[in-house]
Amino acid sequence: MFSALPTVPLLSLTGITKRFGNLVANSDVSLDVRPGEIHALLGENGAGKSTLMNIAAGYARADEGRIEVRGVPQEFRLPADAIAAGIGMVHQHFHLVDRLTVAENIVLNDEPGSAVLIDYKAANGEVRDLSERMGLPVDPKALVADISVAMQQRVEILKTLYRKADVLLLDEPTAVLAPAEVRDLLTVIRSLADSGVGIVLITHKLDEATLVADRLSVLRSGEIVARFDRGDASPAELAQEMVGREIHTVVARPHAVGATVLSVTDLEVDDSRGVPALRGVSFEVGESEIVGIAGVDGNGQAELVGVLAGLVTPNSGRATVAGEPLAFEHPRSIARQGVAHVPADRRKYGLVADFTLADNFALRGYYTAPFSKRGFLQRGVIDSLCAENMAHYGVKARGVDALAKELSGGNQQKLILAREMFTSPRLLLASQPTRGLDVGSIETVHGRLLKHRDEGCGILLVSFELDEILALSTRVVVLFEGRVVLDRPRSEVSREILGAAMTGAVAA
Amino acid sequence: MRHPSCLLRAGRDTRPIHPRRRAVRGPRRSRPTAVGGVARDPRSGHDRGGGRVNRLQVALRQVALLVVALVVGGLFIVLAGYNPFAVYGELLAGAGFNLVLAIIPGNPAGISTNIAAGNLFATINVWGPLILLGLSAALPFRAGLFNVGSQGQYWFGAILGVQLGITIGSNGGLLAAFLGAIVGGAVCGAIAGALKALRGANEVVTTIMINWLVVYTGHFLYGYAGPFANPVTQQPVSVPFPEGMRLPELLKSGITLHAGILVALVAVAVFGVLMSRTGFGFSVRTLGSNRHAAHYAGMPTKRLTVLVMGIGGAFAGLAGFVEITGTTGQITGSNIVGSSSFAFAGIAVALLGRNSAVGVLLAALLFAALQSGSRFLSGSFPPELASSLSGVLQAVIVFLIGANSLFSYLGGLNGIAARLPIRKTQGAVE
Amino acid sequence: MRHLTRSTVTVAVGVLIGVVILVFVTNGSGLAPAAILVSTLAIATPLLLAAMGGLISERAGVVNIGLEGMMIVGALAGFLISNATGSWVAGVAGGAIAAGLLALVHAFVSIVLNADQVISGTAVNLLGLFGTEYVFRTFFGLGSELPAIQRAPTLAFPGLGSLNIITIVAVVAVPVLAFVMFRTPVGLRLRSVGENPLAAQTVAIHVVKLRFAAVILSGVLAGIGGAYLSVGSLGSFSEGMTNGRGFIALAAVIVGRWNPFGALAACLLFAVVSALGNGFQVSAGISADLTAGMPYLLTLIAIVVFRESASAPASLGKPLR
Amino acid sequence: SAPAADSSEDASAFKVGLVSDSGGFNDRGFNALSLAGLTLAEDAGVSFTSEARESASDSDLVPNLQYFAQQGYDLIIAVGFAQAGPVAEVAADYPDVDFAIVDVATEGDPALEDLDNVQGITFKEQEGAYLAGVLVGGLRASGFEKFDGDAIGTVGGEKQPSVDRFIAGFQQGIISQSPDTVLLNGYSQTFADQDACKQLANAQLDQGADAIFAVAGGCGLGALDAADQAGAWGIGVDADQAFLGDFILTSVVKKVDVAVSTVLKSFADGSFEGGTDVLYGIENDGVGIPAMSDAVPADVQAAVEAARAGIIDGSVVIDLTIK
Ligand SMILES: Nc1ncnc2c1ncn2[C@@H]1O[C@H](COP(=O)(O)OP(=O)(O)OP(=O)(O)O)[C@@H](O)[C@H]1O
Ligand SMILES: Nc1ncnc2c1ncn2[C@@H]1O[C@H](COP(=O)(O)OP(=O)(O)OP(=O)(O)O)[C@@H](O)[C@H]1O
Ligand SMILES: [Mg+2]
Ligand SMILES: [Mg+2]
Repeated sequence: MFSALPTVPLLSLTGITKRFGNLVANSDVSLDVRPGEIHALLGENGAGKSTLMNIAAGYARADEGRIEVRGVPQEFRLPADAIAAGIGMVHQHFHLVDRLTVAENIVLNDEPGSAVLIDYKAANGEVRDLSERMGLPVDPKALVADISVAMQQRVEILKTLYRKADVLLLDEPTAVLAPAEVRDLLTVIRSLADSGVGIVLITHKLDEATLVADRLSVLRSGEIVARFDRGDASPAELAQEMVGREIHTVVARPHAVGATVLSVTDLEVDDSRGVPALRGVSFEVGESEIVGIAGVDGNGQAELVGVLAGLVTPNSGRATVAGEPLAFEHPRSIARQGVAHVPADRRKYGLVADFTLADNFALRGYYTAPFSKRGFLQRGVIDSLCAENMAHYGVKARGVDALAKELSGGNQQKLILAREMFTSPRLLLASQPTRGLDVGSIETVHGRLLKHRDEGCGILLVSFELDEILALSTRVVVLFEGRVVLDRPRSEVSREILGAAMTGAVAA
Repeated sequence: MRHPSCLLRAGRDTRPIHPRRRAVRGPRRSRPTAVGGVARDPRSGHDRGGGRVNRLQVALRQVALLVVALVVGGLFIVLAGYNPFAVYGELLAGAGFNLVLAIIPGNPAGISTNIAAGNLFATINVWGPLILLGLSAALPFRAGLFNVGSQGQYWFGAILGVQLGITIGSNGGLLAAFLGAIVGGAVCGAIAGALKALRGANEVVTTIMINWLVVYTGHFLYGYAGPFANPVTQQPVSVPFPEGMRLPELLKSGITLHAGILVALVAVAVFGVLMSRTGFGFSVRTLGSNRHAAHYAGMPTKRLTVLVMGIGGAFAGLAGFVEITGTTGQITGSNIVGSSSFAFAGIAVALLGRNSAVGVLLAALLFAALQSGSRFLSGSFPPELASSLSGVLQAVIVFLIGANSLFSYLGGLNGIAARLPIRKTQGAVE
Repeated sequence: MRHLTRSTVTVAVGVLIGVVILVFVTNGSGLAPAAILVSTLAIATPLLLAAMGGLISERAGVVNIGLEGMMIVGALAGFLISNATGSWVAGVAGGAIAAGLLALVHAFVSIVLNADQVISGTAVNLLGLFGTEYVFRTFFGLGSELPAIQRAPTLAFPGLGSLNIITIVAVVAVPVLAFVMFRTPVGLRLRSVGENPLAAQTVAIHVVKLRFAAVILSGVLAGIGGAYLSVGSLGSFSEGMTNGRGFIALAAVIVGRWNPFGALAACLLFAVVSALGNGFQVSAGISADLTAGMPYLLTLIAIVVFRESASAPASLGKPLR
Repeated sequence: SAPAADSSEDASAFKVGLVSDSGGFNDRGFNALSLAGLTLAEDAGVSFTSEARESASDSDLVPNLQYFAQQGYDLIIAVGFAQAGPVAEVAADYPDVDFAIVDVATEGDPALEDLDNVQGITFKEQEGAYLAGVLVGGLRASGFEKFDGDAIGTVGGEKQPSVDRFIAGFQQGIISQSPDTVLLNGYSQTFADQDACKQLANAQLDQGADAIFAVAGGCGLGALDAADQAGAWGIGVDADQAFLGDFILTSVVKKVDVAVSTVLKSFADGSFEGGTDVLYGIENDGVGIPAMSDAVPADVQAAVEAARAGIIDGSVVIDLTIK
């Protein structure tokens, strides 16, 4: 199959340049995908990967450069043009209509039936057939709002396949998946490629990339800086190309655990639909301790952090911080008890996109000294504090008056971390702190977390990345269906034990 | 691409930095312009490229919009068969703006300073309540709330204020009316805020419904033989607000200039300071930009919703106070029914002024000039068309405000402004 | 399908409330149930048309608080054109077109220029209110006698009374719209555009075109609602004659949770209370202010009781980019 | 003093300013008629220059009045009861300017009665309406065509003194001829929303009304239309509304235009007297009904004439309470 690669690529981008104001997001980038090939696109946050793919899929227009599909020059004015040319894109943030069913989402705009009546039976049938044929089983009648993230991703892929796309552009498809789900997805991608589809895969997980990709291209500051064939580069080499320097994986050194900071007892919580999400959870976090909460998404992690941060109301149970009862439902009181929170959804909760970095820095403490005096904001103090903390956390930005939405994901995350650690909290709730970040940023964030641990801060780390949990945690807690099924020191667990516990196979 | 001084790598010390003794004054900031509570995202990258919107550019744009509005309004005038230049000229004169000409030595234009001053006073008397109505929409807008209830808040405030004032009488009656109007307006707004906060009720609808309820209540109270109607004259009008208790007169040139404008100026200053300098303003802006983030940050979002609608209502109530104790001196049931344009006026002023203190001040002046000036149109234009014309002009202006990306769409003004030698303000770390 | 089951419940509740009110309350009003029904439908007609319009626009993701302005423009244009052509059909069509044109401006400003839809809607209302006044006075001056125009005919229903043909159109529009919205491809696409325009874009739906069509159609329907007043019901025009009906229609859309049957129930609730209010005022001498305010009070209560929850189209009011 | 807006007329001409109330000049009621009064006076050869200002809301009243006073106008005519307070305020400041106020009596109003530059102009609407009532009641009693129900309806705009005087007089006129008539009355609480008036009238028609008297300005057109559609009689108000169609049985005319024109005449010939009230009734032809056609039976015509005479000589006293 590989020897028989046709010479004409399915999709080829040549000399693509894209500017946003003064910023050059893509500079003279060329990239092609051949039938049956998986082409990995790697790069730091903000390197221009998504921008390039958006251009290839008709969401944005290049300032310069050419797009060809099977050797035929194309001009994409709208995503519709790219779809017509057989190009399907799956965005990192899904573009699905929550309140429609899976089948409705997939057949949308190409519905079976007549022009005046949708044939729902046919739609559901076609979707079921397609999904089973492709190894991506879904329930056609389920509402998208009710299915898991992994399912939603299948729907996205099926959407493109339903439209007979033979080029798939996947933007960080594995960022939101649990390890087992990642394996499944990569298998499906491989078999799709083997059936002749060309795939561009954007990912920050370099081992995945080296494992599955036929070719790898590295984008740095909008330019292609390296291109490898399968087996020609190790993850470490790729990382170095991406960041332009050497990356060291952060490894936690043991550290003595102090007195108990957080104690959770018999916590019971319902999720937003009223279904029990936590069913009697108890555990403790000590000073200078990182407790990693492992588990597949949807097993109560979000609710656990929500309750501890004051955003979700528990049904019953207790929690204390340094012996004091936690002020449920009062985010501000909880913050005053010394609890900081890096939320999983940074765009929704962590930042105000239209605010300046300085204002975002003041978001939590704006009402009190040193940010405010007698109710009046101290602008100068806020600005200088923000600037100094940004520098120390390595936040790259135009200045303190840049808008938060201008920052890349990694820099946004570092800004949030800087803000949350500003008050020197006793306890940090870190939820998915490195989701969507590049290796360089992950290194920085991990380094920070360990430093804070060493300084005495207790950290509750929620992550779907087993590697992250294993690298940082002092103790590991596994949540399964709202229950603690495992709670052991790091030294007593392995990848295998955790993997088994996460599927509910081991009792605590 | 990125400012070099920001390319600092993470250093040795990760401890958070606490304030230095001498806090550095940061670069001036422009507030995010979340008009109507919906984050604006102009389709052009121009605004984003430089990071912040150039003030001169904004000002130029607003002025250009006004010019376009005048041209469109001129078409209306021409279509009705009149001369737009003459009409606009009289409109300006009617607003008293020709007083400027009278100051030219020798007064070559032959302006009657008395009359021009009187007209200007009339304009200023309208300006005050319009500022207050503008604030009543602007503050909620900043919090992402749309207050269409200015009409109800205005009247509920006015009614409570006037009745309190009359009851208390000459000793402190005016102060009582002032406080009563604030309370009345605030209660009326806070109800909508509370329904929003507690029941998730859409404030656009609730404020409209509350408007009607206040209107019919007011109409009943001051209706024929109503409980608050004038018992002596038997007319469906309130007892006149006593002469000695009215808002103080500042100046008089035929037309009286009363102290309402001072009330409005204080209010707009309070609003400005509140929004840009205080923690309260910060939390309001956060609420308006990202509700979830406000909740996450521990801001009392429900209380803020009630408070913001309440304060917005208080501004509207104050407008009622100023108008009744300054200009009309009475409340008429039929006037309460026919006053639906109050809410629109406030919204239009807030939108034109981009919900900022200075903006509201200027926008209110423009609308005051339109309203007051059109009242004094004479000769060149039939009086029965005058008030409709000023309404049409206001509508066109609001349309164009909404379409503030019109020029970037047409590719015009931004290009022009970009070619002007204006230094872009660049912020930098350190 | 879920939508239909929920809406069926809404309708059932609405109708039940209506029947209960009718049965228990008619005696006191001095009106026969048939008369109340006819009166209710007449009062509901312009509200329904505008509400269906608002619903379409909002389902496509574009806030339309400009219904009131579109209605009054429809009313005036309908009157002028029926007068000029001598044909009520031309009049209603003219009203629909004029309001549709105003809606087109709203669509352009809010969809192409990405303006704040609330601002644009406010401008539509101002322009409608003052623009019609301006034009009307330019045409007819002051106090002059208005010409008699041809109006939309009424159809007699034995045992019930006579209903204007536009009333029948309005009532029929509800199930038709519900069908289109929930059973047809175009309805599915429309809803997807209002829920998640980016998602719609990923499957090659032309979001801008569809939103334009929806907003213009909403203007057309609101315009017919306005023309009902001038060309259908009254055969004349007066300034401000829509008197806030556009806002009531908007409230009905929200109370009815963006569902055609829900909006129908809300409009009927408002109308039946108004109709009963008229009856009570006349025979029982209850204060006119009380009967006039009652529908608004009940709408307010309905909003508070039937929580809006998360039923608003997810992308309502958000520009595409 | 200040230059006049248009002073092309001869120097002896005096200047008149007219200020509407918030109903506006297009109210199809007394604001419109006041404006027409200026033309009427002009046609009658009175020499004056004039300017009219519309008040969009109560907020415009004082500034409009002050403007005319400041500009040196000789006579300012204010229309509507809402202007009583504003006129009192401005007239006190400008003792040299004369004011006339329509629909307000200065006597009994503590703010106005001591000012000797204000003349009040009021109408005894009930007298004209009584005649219409006698006509309608008489026709009804005589079994005239279309009178086949058992009730007569009255639709008011807002509940106001002058509106209620119309209604009260009308009702008593009916009862005087046809005592068993059921009297239905309601208010739309708006002068603009025609359909509201129509639905209200429909409610009355459904309850057996065979004639509708609309006292609601522009809104009343809707009530009259309801009568037309239902095959009932309509009775117009303010001006003769016979142009609406054959279903208009009669109208209660309130000659505001005549009153305004009369004030101008009196001002021109120097007989204008501030500090007084002018009252228009049947006697001085300020209110009334248009001439009756031959279709009206002689006995009914006679009853109407008798009522007219009775009102003038005081033998008919009209109570101002509404049934
Ligand atoms: N619409 C836009 N306007 C202005 N700048 C933009 C826009 N979209 C992207 N950028 C900028 O272009 C650069 C490249 O962004 P892009 O989204 O392509 O990065 P990426 O490689 O996908 O990053 P990540 O790994 O975080 O997903 C970034 O600096 C980003 O801030
Ligand atoms: N309107 C914008 N202005 C400035 N920067 C933007 C804008 N939109 C996106 N960006 C930048 O583009 C980059 C990519 O955004 P982000 O990482 O959140 O999404 P993504 O990984 O590219 O996912 P997707 O491919 O689904 O869009 C970020 O650096 C973000 O800050
Ligand atoms: Mg990306
Ligand atoms: Mg990303």
